[in-house]
Amino acid sequence: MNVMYFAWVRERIGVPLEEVQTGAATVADLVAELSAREERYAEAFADVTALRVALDQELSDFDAPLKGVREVAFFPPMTGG
Amino acid sequence: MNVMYFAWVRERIGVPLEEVQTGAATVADLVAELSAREERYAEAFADVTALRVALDQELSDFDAPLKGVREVAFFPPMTGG
Amino acid sequence: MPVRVQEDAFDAGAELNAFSGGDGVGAVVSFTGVVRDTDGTLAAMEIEHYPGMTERAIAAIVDDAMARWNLADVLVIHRYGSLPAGAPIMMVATKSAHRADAFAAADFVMDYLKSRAPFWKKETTADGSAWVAAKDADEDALKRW
Amino acid sequence: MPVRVQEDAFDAGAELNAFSGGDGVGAVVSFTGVVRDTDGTLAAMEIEHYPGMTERAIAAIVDDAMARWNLADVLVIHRYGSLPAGAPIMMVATKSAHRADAFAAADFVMDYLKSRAPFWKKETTADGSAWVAAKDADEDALKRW
Repeated sequence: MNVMYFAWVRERIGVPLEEVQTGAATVADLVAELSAREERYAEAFADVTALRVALDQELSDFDAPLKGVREVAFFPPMTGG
Repeated sequence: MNVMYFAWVRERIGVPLEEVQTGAATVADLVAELSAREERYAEAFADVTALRVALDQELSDFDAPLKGVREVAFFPPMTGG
Repeated sequence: MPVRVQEDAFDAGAELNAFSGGDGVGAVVSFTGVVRDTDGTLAAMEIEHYPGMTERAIAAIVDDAMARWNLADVLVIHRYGSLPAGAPIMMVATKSAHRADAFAAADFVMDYLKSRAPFWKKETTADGSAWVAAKDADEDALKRW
Repeated sequence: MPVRVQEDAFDAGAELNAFSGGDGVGAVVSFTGVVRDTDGTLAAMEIEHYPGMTERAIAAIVDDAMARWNLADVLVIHRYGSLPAGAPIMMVATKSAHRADAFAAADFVMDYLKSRAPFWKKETTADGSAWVAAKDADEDALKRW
């Protein structure tokens, strides 16, 4: 699946978008898997309460299942307007 | 004092402005005096709850004293905006 | 705090742009009131006002808004005379560091202009002319503040 | 329901005028958000967004507003990229037969754009760059609706 990062999450992880091969069942599982992989992920995901997640461009939450999802995005709370 | 009329009050009384010589103590007294004078005033002032009054360009009420007042205006509720 | 009571038409967009600048301003809210032709029969709207009192009443409303909210400025333009359907009648604009102040102040100024500034509207249709009646809802709206 | 997400600047006054007409419209409300330079030190603001999700999120907010209030139309323009202090960031406009609907809907759309449309602001000053933190008050504002 495609995983996207925005704002300071993108800066910490160092890429805006990457393709990730994973069997993670939920968003939280994906976060744990990435955090175990490299320190830059562990840092970015250290406090998930400071993060938001979108699945296929709809706001979702960290308990949500990933089955059938093609695009996951992680970002801080939005500051539009 | 100068007495002014606006909107349908002006139309019923037939003039926008007139100088009135009166000893009326209050707005209500002035209304009674004018209404006794001619039918067109009596008609315009038939229901004072449908009217507003301004004394020297400030909204006031029918109990207000006229002492020192130079300009009295009668009109229906405002419909600006 | 520019306040203009005028017979001439005005350009709401140009007024908005001219009003919008300023240090520390982050939010600009505008309201434009337009002559509404609900069922396609309105021939004209005539607006009467009380020169002198109009300007005093609007200035008092604007002063009240400036005291209640943190505003950089308030603009009020209100026309009188004969206006065709679709013409802008009036506009209010507010600017502030923060959007909540700009919104609340514009809403407040509009509520007070409706019921406390001495304007009266008369509508002319094919059936004749009639003064627009004040709505109880407009008077009730003042209780929000 | 025009929605534009663009890098280019826009002319808020011209947009307001182009949006304002229409049968039965009596009230037009606009909000313009401007890059605010509180203490004269802001060099630039950078706005990042999530192409695709941005348009979907704004369309959902506008649809919600159209369902809640009696509106003739809603306009949303939001910029991304690098913006200087004083530049318009975004605007929302609503039009309706009645002012209460136009005001409430513009206020609602702004509240939701702040917290539910995927934009992120980064401010650059002489001291460096920092992402603007979301405010609890912005999230709390959604509970009003």
